Amino acid sequence: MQPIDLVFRFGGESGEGVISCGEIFAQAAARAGREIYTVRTFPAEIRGGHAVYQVRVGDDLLLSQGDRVDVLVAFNGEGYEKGLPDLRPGGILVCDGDQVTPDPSFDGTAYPIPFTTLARDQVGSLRAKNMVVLGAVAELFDLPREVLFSLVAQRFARKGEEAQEANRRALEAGAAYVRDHVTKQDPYRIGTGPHTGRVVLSGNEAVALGALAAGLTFFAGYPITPASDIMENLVRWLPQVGGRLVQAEDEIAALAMVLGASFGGARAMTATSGPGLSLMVELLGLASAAELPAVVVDVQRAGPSTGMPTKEEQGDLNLAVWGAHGEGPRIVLGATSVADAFQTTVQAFDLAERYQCPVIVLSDQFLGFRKASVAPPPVDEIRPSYRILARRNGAYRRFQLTESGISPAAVPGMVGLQHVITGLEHDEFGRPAYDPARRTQMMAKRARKMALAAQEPGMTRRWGHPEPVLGVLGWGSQEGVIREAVARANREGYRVAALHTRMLWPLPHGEIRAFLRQVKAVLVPEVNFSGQFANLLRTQFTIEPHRLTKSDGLPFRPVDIYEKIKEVYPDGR
Amino acid sequence: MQPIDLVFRFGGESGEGVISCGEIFAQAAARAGREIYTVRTFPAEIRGGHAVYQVRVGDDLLLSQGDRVDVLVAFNGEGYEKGLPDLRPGGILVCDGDQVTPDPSFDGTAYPIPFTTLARDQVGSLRAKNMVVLGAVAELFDLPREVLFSLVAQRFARKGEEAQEANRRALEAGAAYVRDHVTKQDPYRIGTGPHTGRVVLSGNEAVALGALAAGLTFFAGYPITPASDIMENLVRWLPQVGGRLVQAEDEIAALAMVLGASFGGARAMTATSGPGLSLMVELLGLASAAELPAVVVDVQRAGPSTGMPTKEEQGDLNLAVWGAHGEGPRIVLGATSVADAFQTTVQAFDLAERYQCPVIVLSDQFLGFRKASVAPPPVDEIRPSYRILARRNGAYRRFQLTESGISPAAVPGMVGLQHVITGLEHDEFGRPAYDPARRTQMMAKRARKMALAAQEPGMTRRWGHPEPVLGVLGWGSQEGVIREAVARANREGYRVAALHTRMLWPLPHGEIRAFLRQVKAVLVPEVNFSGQFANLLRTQFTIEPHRLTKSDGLPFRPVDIYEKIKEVYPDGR
Amino acid sequence: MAASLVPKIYRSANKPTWCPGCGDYGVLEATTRALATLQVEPHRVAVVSGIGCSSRFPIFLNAYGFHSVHGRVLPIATGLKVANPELTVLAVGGDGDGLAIGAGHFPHAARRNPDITYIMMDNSIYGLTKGQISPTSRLQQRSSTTPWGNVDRPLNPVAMAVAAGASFVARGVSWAVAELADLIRQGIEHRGFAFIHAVSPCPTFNNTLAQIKPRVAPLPQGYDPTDPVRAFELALHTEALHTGVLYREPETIPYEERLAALEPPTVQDRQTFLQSLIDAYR
Amino acid sequence: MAASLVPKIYRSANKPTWCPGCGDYGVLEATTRALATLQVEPHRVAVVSGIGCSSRFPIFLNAYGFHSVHGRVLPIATGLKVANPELTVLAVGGDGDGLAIGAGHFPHAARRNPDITYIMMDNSIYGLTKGQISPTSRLQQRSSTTPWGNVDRPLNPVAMAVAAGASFVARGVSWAVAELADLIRQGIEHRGFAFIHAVSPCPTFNNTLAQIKPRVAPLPQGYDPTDPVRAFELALHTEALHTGVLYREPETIPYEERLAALEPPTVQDRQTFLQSLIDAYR
Ligand SMILES: Cc1ncc(C[n+]2csc(CCOP(=O)(O)OP(=O)(O)O)c2C)c(N)n1
Ligand SMILES: Cc1ncc(C[n+]2csc(CCOP(=O)(O)OP(=O)(O)O)c2C)c(N)n1
Ligand code: SF4
Ligand code: SF4
Ligand SMILES: [Mg+2]
Ligand SMILES: [Mg+2]
Repeated sequence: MQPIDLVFRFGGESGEGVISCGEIFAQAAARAGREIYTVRTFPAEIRGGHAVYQVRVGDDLLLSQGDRVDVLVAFNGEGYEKGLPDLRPGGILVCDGDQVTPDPSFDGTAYPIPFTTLARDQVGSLRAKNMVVLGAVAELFDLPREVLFSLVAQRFARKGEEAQEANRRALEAGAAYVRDHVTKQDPYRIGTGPHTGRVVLSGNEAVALGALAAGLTFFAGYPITPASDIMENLVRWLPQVGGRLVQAEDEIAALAMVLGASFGGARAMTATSGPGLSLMVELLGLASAAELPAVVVDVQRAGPSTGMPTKEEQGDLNLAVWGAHGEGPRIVLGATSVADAFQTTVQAFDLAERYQCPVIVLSDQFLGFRKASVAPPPVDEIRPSYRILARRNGAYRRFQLTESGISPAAVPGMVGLQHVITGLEHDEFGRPAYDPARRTQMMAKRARKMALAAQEPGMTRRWGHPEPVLGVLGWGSQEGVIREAVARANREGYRVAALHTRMLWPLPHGEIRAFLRQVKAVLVPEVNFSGQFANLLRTQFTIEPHRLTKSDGLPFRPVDIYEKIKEVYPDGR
Repeated sequence: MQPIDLVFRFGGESGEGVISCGEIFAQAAARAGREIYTVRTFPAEIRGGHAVYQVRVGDDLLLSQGDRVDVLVAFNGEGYEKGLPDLRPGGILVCDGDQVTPDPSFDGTAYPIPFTTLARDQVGSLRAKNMVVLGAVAELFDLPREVLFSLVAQRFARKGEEAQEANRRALEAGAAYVRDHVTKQDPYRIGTGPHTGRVVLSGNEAVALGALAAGLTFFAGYPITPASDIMENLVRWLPQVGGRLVQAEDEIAALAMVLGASFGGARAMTATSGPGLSLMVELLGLASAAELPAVVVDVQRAGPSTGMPTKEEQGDLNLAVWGAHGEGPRIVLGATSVADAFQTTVQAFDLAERYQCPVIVLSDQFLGFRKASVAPPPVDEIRPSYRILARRNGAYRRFQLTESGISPAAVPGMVGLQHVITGLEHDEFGRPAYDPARRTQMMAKRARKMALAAQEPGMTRRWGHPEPVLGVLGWGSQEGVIREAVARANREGYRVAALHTRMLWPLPHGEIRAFLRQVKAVLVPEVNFSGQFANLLRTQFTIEPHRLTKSDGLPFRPVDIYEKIKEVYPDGR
Repeated sequence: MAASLVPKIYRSANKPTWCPGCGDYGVLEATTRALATLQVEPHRVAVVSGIGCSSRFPIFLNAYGFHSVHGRVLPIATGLKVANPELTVLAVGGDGDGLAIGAGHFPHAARRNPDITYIMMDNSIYGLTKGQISPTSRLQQRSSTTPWGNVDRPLNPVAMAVAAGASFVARGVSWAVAELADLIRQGIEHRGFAFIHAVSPCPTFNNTLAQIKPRVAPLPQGYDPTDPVRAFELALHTEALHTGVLYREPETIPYEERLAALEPPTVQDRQTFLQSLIDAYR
Repeated sequence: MAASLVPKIYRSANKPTWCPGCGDYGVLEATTRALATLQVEPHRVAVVSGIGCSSRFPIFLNAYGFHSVHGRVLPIATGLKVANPELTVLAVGGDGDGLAIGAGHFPHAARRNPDITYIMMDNSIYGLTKGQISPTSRLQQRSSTTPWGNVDRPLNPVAMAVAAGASFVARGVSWAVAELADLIRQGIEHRGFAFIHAVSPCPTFNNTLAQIKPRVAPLPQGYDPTDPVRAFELALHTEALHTGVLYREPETIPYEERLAALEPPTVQDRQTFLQSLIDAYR
């Protein structure tokens, strides 16, 4: 058993099964005891367009998809052409020999294999091509055969014996061709690794599991890429623990249902993407004013407008933080990795209930769809709080002015605590009241909740040099990439540290301030056009950060950030 | 003729005609050649609650409602009690003698007049009470009788002879009582002044007139306080010049109709308040991405959520600037005064067409409802641009990459320029396209438009000391108050200057930067909780402004700002 | 509990702020009577509303109330009922709230069929915003937004409810309080979505009482309320405004029960289930 | 122009990206045929759509196109038609686009009656987002969001259109292209809001062709399309899916013309009018 770190990319026409080929490959590698980290892109069109699935297989904790591709698996000419620029010099190409002839100048190792012919002639179906590819790649890179075959059998268990048989034949056709006609010319093999007992999850799966573990009892949502599968998982799970899920008529109805359920005492949540969050703005304000717990997950995608539904962007931070007419309490969290997506979702419910306000969780396309091998989430240790409840004791004041700003709640059905909640400004009893003094008190009461939330512990993570000259401030799904870039910079002698902020609003002032005090210069890398997090930081801290932004629909590579660190590094190492 | 500066406040039960009494009083004073400046508040409930109308009458350009009340006209006990704290020491009280007995400690001049009795006994209707009050106040403060009577006759022209007669009798009953039973004990009189030829407009009226003058041809809207009367005026006017107005089923439909009309070549607009703007967020993004001109007026009211619909707040700046998933071009303007509301609306159309993007105009409850006497708007000088149109010349590229970022448009009906616009990311032809390079170009193209807009001239106004130590940075409807406070501070020897920003996004960097360079300290006064403009400035400029904020539903008084100037003034005068 | 819950018990300490003569007083009175008839305890009642004069309703009731935002009363009430099926859930609001900004939710509440009673107070005007036309305003009507007369043809709430598949559709008028109370009672007792079209004039901005009163008519003799086509036909009548239960689906299972029936045979312990899920991801 | 405009002229250079066998191909073909029959020049046609597989439609047409956001096709088309009444305006989209997120706009477009032809491609599924139930999915249907079966009762688009007062309501199916083309032609010729319910199966996520085909039936002999009650009754039929013009209002004035008719006798010069307004504020 030998430590490895290899990046495989599968590329081809959407509809050819590129994605499922890559997914099975990744999961099989994880079952074989390797760490995996995948990235997935596909076109928004149902048919047509270029699909890519990238899998990094390794033994260290994998923090990013890596900088370059080691093995390019090209299903067709487009997969070859679009993939080539990212293939490392001397890299390995596995391609459909029926469709691709590598350029004479290609300097790596090429394994052309007639995938199309094999599928057509030996399996009798062009649709089996992706399984042929899988069989060949597994054979070529020594992915344990039993693991692969049993995984495929398990995944297609419901498809019937005939389909199972076709799959086996296809895998075997690929493998046999490699055994019989290909001479291995590279040293790479997956074999088996030490990391057994891992689970392979996508960010969206981690969110759904986190919600379930946090005690979710009600979900309403409206389908939207790339968030739909959170609902699609929960609808299978929730009824099995007595919860309820409604596919709403739109996002406004979805959040409205969530607020109704929350008023009724449920732990309630919805999940959407940018266009849906835009539609929820008015009701988010209602939740702030009426002091209702609610969790809203936004799996961001590239905007503006419909934008690029299947592409990456951290473009909704502005909206999540500032998207409200008037001002009311709201918490915004950023999920940073697959493992963290679970934890952050759990925390979102905890904070929503404790502070009685909406909590927005920002995930994104890249995090939502990529799979990683992670330690099994600690589902049995989770005990999120529930909103503090009132006792019957004189006339009930739902919006009682307290020192913390948090007022004991009452849920319909509780005897004698009838009251009205409203989005109108109100007095302690919930009655509409506009006089300046009371209004000022109510605004201050709600704001006190946020001041308290800003002190929640553990809302940043820090790593890198203990006495840094340059500080990298990041958020959300770019955590791993930043971490990898910082580690590399540290190895190269740069005194760099990173602080990753998990609570984006209110900002954890104490921890950020302490970090800023240590560093001479600040770099804020984020996947959006203007540097939204940099702007947000500037509203609270007097800094002039270097910005590293991009909005081309792709996440950062570690090297992007590493190069920028070198560029902006304040003085010699 | 003697220069005057008097603040009258009318206060009483909503439904008693307090507002219309104050309005007529103000307009009559304006016709008599005085400058006027009014403030109006009323409860959201149809019935019940306290209504206040305040009128400042003077000869200098009136910049604010003033700091204190000189004359309090109390329709009932609540009007007396709520008004008293603001009445200046030694001030004048006119009250309904049937309902109010001034406190023995009252140190001013009191004129109790039995308004209720007079209305009941001499006019035969309690509903006439407000006209009785008006007649009495006019007589007491020498508001020219002919002006008043002809104005009332004109306003109620459509009500029929009987109502007219009742009005006259009511005015006369009030006037006669004063003549016969009241001894004038104060020196104040309105008489006639020099400012003839003025028009009396509210901010909302100025917006509607501005839109009409700018060539508006299509309006769609959904009623909402305090914006409804923009639509209510336009629906009377627009058909008379061949335009069209639709009352939509909601705000989303309203903006959708506007975008449809704009695609069809119309100059199109909607008007709303915070909750409506929240609902428009998704479609604003579509306008950015599809590069459609559209004007959206937001007459802000106090939030969050339904909040206080009839109260003042500058609380939607965050939403107007940052309310979008992803990032696209959008311009935000702030109307600063009644006269400026006209100009800003005209400019909004000009910018929307020239930059082919949505333009949000922020007004607010205070500005929308207050009336001021202003020079007649120059309706005949206005020639706003129209979007640059394409010529037929090869395959038409609707989103052509140009240096300015602005691409020649085509309107349906033009021969041979058929094309598709979309909120998806697209290539120059408008076809969906997601590849990273093209995407980056399109984002940059759209951003170039904003870089250009940031250089629009005249987007700030400056006054005060030419070599200031303290700079006051303001926006929106608080212009007059700030100006008055700065003038006072200058008189007191403080080197203070103010820069008022009219374009809030993109910020006019050049002018702001130059101003910031001059001053040692910055004060940002605004009517919202957190200091939204201060935050916005901080995202672009490295400053640590002093903030003066309030969110009690009322605008600033000049003294509030003056006191803060003194407090934060960096060093001795 | 005996008959101890008199209508007055369902009124809160907050005096209604409606104008004198507003139809909504009658609807409020009818609602408290219906609740008293059913002897449902105030803490088991939850009333959701949107925004409008009529939507102030919950503030005047002694019950759990949610005065929300404009147009979202039905999805909020649906979420509430699904999450807390024990409650008696009322949804209330105006014609603008329900048929303009809320029009998209109406057919979906109807087709889902949660056990909610939805009382729409229809004054054919926007009251709270001071008198603009609403979706049920008549053609040619003048208002602050239709100074030249209304050109939008009115919507027919009853016909729309039937078309959307509402399982109980009734109409009452605010001035016939006893009948209205009885319709609301039937609506609450109905197991499913009950739509009560409560004609409730606004004397301040659209005083239609005199026009409507003569048109009010009972249902025809022998009327069969289980025939949707007949209900639709009656709803289209222009000369008569029929009051009573226009449509009632004989057998209907409320949404929350359908959802509950979906569950796999045994609802599992959450921890056990979570562990099994985790294992499936290995 | 003579008959020079053949159907192909209305196709853009962009090849449809729909799956093989998608019903939307038939609707596209029918639309180009209808346009060719009417010989309306491409630059006088504007097609608005929402978001969905079906909403990609304008991209494949040679006309002015507005591929907008999910659910807002009708108010966008209404604004376009009112602002630019000379255009032939088509609105197109899916069942989710029009009946879920867009449900609030449908009755209002119908009652206003702008001269728009609205083609709803109904596949009873969300195609673009890969197979969730839609408002017209049948009870018990399994999908990615209804693994236990659908509990939401389906909406009936034709019944809802009639109830909302649409002045022209027709149904066609994507595989009967000639009939569908003729219905679209009639819809375009109809002066007012024409709703075309185009059943258009999605072989990828909800292949209903085999289930639906046997149920398709013509209108009964002697059917009178001017009776809304009869149209409603037919729409409720479950055994038969009637195609043809189910409802047509004999005399109808389009919205944009009603709005134009509102104007005071003479439309004034803008400057003159503005001056008179200013004077009124003195
Ligand atoms: C999003 C939003 N848009 C507009 C408004 C303003 N608004 C409040 S109530 C109302 C309509 C009231 O009419 P209706 O629902 O018929 O109730 P009524 O007052 O007639 O009882 C409107 C337009 C709002 N509060 N929120
Ligand atoms: C505001 C918003 N919510 C959700 C989506 C995601 N979405 C895109 S198309 C679609 C539904 C498609 O179904 P339908 O309208 O029936 O069209 P089809 O694809 O079936 O032709 C959804 C939910 C979106 N684009 N915007
Ligand atoms: S305005 Fe009309 S609806 Fe509102 S309270 Fe008054 S009478 Fe009732
Ligand atoms: S997914 Fe369905 S609706 Fe979409 S293109 Fe494919 S067949 Fe057509
Ligand atoms: Mg109403
Ligand atoms: Mg569909």
